[in-house]
Amino acid sequence: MSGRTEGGAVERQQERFWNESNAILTTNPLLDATGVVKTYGAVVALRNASLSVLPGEVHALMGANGAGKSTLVKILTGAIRADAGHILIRGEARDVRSPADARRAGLLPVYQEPSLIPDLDVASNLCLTDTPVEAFRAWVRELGIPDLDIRDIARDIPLAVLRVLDLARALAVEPDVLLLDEMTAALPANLAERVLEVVRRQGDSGRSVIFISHRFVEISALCDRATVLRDGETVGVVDIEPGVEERIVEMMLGARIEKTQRTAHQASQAASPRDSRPRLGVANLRVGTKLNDVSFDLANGEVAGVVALEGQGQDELFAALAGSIRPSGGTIEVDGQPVKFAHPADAIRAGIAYVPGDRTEALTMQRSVRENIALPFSAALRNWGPISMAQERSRVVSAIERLQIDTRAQREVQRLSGGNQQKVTIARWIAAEAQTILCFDPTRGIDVGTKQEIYKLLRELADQGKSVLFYTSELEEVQRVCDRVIVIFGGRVVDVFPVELADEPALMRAAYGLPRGVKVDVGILADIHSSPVAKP
Amino acid sequence: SAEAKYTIGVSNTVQGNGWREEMICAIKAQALASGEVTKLNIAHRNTDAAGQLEDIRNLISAKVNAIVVNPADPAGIKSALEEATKAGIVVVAVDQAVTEPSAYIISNNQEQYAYLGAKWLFQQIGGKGDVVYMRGAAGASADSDRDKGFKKALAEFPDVKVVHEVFTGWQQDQGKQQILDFIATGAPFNGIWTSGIDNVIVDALVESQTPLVPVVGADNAGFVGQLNSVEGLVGAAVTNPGSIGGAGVTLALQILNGKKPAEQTVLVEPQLWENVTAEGKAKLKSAADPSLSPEWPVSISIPEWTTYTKEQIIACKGPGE
Amino acid sequence: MSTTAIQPVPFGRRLKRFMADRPLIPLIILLVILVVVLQILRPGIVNERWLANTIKFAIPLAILAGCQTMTMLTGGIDLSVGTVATMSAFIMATQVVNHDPAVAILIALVPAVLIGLVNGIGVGVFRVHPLIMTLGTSLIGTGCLQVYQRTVIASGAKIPPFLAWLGTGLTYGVPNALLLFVPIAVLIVLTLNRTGFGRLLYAVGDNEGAARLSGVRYWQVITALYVISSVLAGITGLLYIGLIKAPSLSLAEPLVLPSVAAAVIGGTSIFGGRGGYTGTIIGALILTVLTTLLTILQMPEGARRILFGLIVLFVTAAYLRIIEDR
Amino acid sequence: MTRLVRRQGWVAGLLVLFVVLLVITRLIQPGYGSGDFGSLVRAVLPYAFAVAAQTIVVIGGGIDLSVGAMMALTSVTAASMMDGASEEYALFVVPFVLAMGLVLGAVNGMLIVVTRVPDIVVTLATLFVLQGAALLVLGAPGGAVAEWLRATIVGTVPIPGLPEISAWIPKALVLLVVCLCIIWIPLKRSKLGLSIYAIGSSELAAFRSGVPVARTKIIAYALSGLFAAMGGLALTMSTGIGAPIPGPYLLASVAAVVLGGVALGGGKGGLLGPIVAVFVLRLVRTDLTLLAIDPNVTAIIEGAIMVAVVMFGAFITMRGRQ
Ligand SMILES: Nc1ncnc2c1ncn2[C@@H]1O[C@H](COP(=O)(O)OP(=O)(O)OP(=O)(O)O)[C@@H](O)[C@H]1O
Ligand SMILES: Nc1ncnc2c1ncn2[C@@H]1O[C@H](COP(=O)(O)OP(=O)(O)OP(=O)(O)O)[C@@H](O)[C@H]1O
Ligand SMILES: [Mg+2]
Ligand SMILES: [Mg+2]
Repeated sequence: MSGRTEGGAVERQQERFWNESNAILTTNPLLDATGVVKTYGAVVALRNASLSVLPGEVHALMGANGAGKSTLVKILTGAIRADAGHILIRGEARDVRSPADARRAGLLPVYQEPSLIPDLDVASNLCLTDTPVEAFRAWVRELGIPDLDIRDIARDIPLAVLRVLDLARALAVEPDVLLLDEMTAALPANLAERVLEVVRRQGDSGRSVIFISHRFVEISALCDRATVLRDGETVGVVDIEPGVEERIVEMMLGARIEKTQRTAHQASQAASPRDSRPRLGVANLRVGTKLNDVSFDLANGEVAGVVALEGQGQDELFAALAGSIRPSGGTIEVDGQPVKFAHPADAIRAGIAYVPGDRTEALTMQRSVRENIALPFSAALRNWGPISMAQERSRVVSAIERLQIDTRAQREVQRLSGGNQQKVTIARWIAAEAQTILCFDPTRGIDVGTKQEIYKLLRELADQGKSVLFYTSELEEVQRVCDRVIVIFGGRVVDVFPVELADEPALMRAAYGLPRGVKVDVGILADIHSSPVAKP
Repeated sequence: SAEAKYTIGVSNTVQGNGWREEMICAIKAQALASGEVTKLNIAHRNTDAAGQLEDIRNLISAKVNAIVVNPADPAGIKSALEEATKAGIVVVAVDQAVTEPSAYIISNNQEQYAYLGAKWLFQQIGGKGDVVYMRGAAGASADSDRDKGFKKALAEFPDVKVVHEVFTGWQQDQGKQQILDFIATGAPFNGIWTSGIDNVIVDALVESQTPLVPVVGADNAGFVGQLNSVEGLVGAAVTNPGSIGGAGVTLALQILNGKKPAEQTVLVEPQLWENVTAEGKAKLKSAADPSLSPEWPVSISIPEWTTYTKEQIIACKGPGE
Repeated sequence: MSTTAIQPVPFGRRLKRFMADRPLIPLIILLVILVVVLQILRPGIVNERWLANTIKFAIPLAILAGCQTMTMLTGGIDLSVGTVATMSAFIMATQVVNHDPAVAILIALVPAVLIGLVNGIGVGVFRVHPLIMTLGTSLIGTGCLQVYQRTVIASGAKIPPFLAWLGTGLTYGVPNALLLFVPIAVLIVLTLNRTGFGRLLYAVGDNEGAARLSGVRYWQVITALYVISSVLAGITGLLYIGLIKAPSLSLAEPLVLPSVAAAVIGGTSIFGGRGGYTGTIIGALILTVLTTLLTILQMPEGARRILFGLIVLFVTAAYLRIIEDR
Repeated sequence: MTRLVRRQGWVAGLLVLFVVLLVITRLIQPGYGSGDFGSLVRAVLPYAFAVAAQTIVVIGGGIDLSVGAMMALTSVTAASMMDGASEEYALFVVPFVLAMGLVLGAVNGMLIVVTRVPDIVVTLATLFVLQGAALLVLGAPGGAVAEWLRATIVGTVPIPGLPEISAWIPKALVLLVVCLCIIWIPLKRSKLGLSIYAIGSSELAAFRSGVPVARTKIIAYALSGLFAAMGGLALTMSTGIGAPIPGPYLLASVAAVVLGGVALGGGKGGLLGPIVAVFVLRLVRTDLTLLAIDPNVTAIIEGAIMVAVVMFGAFITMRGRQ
């Protein structure tokens, strides 16, 4: 990974590093938390966490899923109370009792889950938090959403946009410390770029940002220092400099590090044995006004990637294939037989499972991990009778093991960390042995270690002869998982790349609807995106 | 009889209770039997005084000739009754009095009902002892009228003590649970006075194999049957005819036809049928009607006031049905 | 990633956690406290006969509360149970005059099934809010019952002896009603915990969208649920008429609110997805004991009601405090 | 435009339904006129306040089962205080009773916040407590009301020169509109109002947005208590007495809230819809009486209409989604 940071970026970071180092000598921390402890019953979320943020610093908070990052953010911003610990803001001890309190102290969070009031329109949401509307509008435009109507009800706004609005709302009050919990996880590449740019400027203008992300590219492009949590404990603070990723990963995961970086070369080899008959045949599929004309095939033993910017019809494509909404035209064939899905149950019967991007759509939050995973088994009328507990347990346990789900808080899924929740949504279909899995951004908010596992898992599934349709907002994943990439723009398939050709610049161009070979500036990550592995 | 020419409105605020259902059927049967009523407009639902105001005003809007009303409260519906009289509508209150002076009243005497039964009970237990006092619904005006009568009788028997006072809410299941709970305490008692939730009380005594004590209830078919048949049961039924509704219709028609009664208020005095004396037994025998729904009072007609047959009230059909 | 806490947990915390994992225990403790209070206020009342009475009256409430528990798990409520129970009781008592008891019972359960079906289709297919749907069908049912009542005024009513035996009888001091209740309770508990249908109730109540994505057809679950609820209510009506032995047009109506309360006291959330039947049974017992307690206390009716309200609030609050492990 | 239709469509539909029902009423009873409309409004009065009380807590994500009991208690309190007292004394009684509603409502809210027991249980408990208190105040219906108070809902508001129009403006309607607007409009425009919607929509998100959840909830219940007290006064004003047994206002209020397009669960809807729904429901009752429908069948019809309207609404939203 270290090799991927090149030229300008390195220099820029070096420069900033030295600047900050001077600052370290002269400035007191803006925010200083030590010895923070939080337990939920038997689950220890934070054992001994500390975090110190300097003025003008973009500070990464890193850790595996369930390490306690979100918990720390919630404590710092008064959303929950710590069991123990000291928090100093500008050198003064301060008891942050509520988010409103934190606001007054200049701490503004963007939590991992959207925090706009779902039934109010955006304008009312702003009014509720005393956010200046003009500043908010300016930030929203800045963040790449030109056509927001602030009278839209929050519930009707897509998740990615909601996240951006959450950020804009925080920025509009010019906070001293901005806390971003996996801000970019649900964003498509184009929006993520904008966010990163804005965050960096925030740091440059002397404000601090606490930045949580599982994406190393973002960390190295943006952050000055990183605090690493493991199992609720701060295990180190490091300066971000080239080559530090390895160290961070080691600190984060302890011994659990395993490198499964797949090269495009391996990928093309793995993609060899394919059925001649497609598993899934989609022809001229249309859904409302969003999806206009999409045709492609998906073979058994194949992982096909889908790449698109926000709102290009990919949501509708997945929902239609999953039987969740009805297409307005076109055909879907499964194993050569035309099918019409009126309900997800129909798709599931045809062996097609859907993992939505938003885990709250897929999980019954108050139920146990076990019940969540076993849910599809009870769905059909004929399975309403007694459950064979032993059979269920073995199936569930093996799925849990395969995905290494942290089951400390398994009695209620809502108590799992975000990343572990995400894993449960996939585990369900592994247990159900679905033939085709439609994964919509399955690695959203998942830590590096687990990401590798999921890539491996998807490959394994393909090797077992299953087929996977894989939408991702992280373009680098395409190289690691897919055999083929379908690029959608404006509700149409604009290009299909074999994986060898699917480097990030090429995908970006295609995703913007540009023909192959046209260069486009896509923001601060452009240089990092140009992967050294495969250049056209 | 005369040709049918009147429309009569009815307002009642308790639904699903045998007594009130009988009252409605009596109204229908009497309207039909009189031959003078073309149509009945019946507002019959569970509501309060304010709801009854609404119903009465709706009846005024419907331009009925007379309104027979079983008041939710004597004073609470005064304004609407006044409006009705002003609109030229004859108003007859049944079962309970109303405070509106222009209204005619043909009523069961609730105070007397309680007094009569309580007095008999206290005499029956020899003028001293412990009685269980099972009232109706807390806060209902009929209940507080009956309470007056009960207290009056109690004052006459200084050695009688109320050991247990509860509100059944005029609900069979609650009455039964309450008496069983009380029996379980093992506290001794010599008699039970009930406000019409009677047959379940006898049932409870029999079931729990408690020695039977004198029980006073209303003339509901179920209880009257028990007085006749339950071995060793001493008790009395006090009449509280639901057929008063039919009498109300008769009175309304008389007034419409220009035959105003001398008095604004006509009270139907309750009778007491006990199963101790031969005479009482005979009365109970003749009144008993096992074919009737057990919650229905057996006094399905009031001499001189109702002219329908038993078949007619049981058919429960009004004019035009 | 370990499951043990860092330092030894103090005994109080451990006890709380123990209770939190077994919410039934604190609930039972609260019930026992009430019984003890009753015994102190009226020494000698807690005897075999009282116990039998309490159980007899708690059972119909507990079954109706079972209907509420199941519907509440899906985020619904069934306010028609009172009407359904009353209907089946009244219809059975009047039909048995002319028919064989078995036939009369079957006839009596027909409206129960119908109302359940209508409720289920309204809620499951047309997405009417359960509160409105069941309130509406309850009004409709009441109206129909009154119309029906008029046709049977003269036919009289009878309680088949075996229902009276079931409702009021004791065998060696144990209420016969348990013969009906125990299987029903076991069935409900097993259904909720060990069957696919039970799982779906929780799932649908917790997150309907997620259940749908897992292939669950909402309308099927809901329709089946409301039919089951209605049939249980019908059976309760038959049992209740055996206990009260007086068919009336409002026989089981007073049980509706308490049935909701019993389920909620027993730890079932009205927002769905959370709860169980065992807690509900204790909840029904608590309410029944409380009713007795207040009947026995000699005080003005107003004061009784105030006390009732305060105790219900206190019990629920105490229970939540105990099982909350935060 | 589409947004307006989407947000206010249901209320507009209800208004249309109300007008249609008025026309039907005129057809059934050609003489149905302004006086009868006045009766309708007077019948609506207590229901409307009960529904307002319910609406505000439902929007805030709760439910108030104690509405009817609160009305009974405030009504008997007012009636027994005014019994035998001078006309002027009522000037003191009215604010006293309103304050009582406000305080008792706030107590409801505080109990919910402090005990963390679900709203439905707390208000069920207070239902019994308030009912008991009402019985202690008045053991049986009774009391009295000041004449001037009674007169505020009788008759019409004279508009000089326009007798025809003024005949259609009953005082009760003016009273209702004034009482509701004086609280609702400033509330709806304030941050407090938004906060109530916010806690109803998502308590967690509201808390994270800096809304003082506990305080907002208490205020919502306090206002509910205030509306219920108005309902109690309305009962006393129309009947002239206080009755300790609560009328059928609890279920009616919940039904009208749902009919009025307020989602049980919170965060959505307004006050106008439920109020119009109350008018519709009362007018249906009037029509059933005018038609002299068999009383046992009216229960069936009322239930069926309630279900049908909500089903229709559900059907429309389903169509709208497709
Ligand atoms: N309400 C709760 N009840 C019980 N356990 C909880 C609760 N909230 C969090 N936890 C536990 O605390 C631990 C830390 O969770 P947290 O959400 O802070 O993780 P995270 O570092 O943000 O992970 P991710 O990267 O997956 O978001 C996890 O083990 C989680 O299961
Ligand atoms: N695969 C299995 N191997 C061994 N024992 C099992 C297995 N599955 C279930 N059991 C046993 O069966 C019983 C049921 O346990 P399970 O954990 O499935 O119950 P449950 O449905 O989760 O309900 P609860 O835990 O609330 O009682 C337990 O005694 C459990 O140990
Ligand atoms: Mg997190
Ligand atoms: Mg998390």
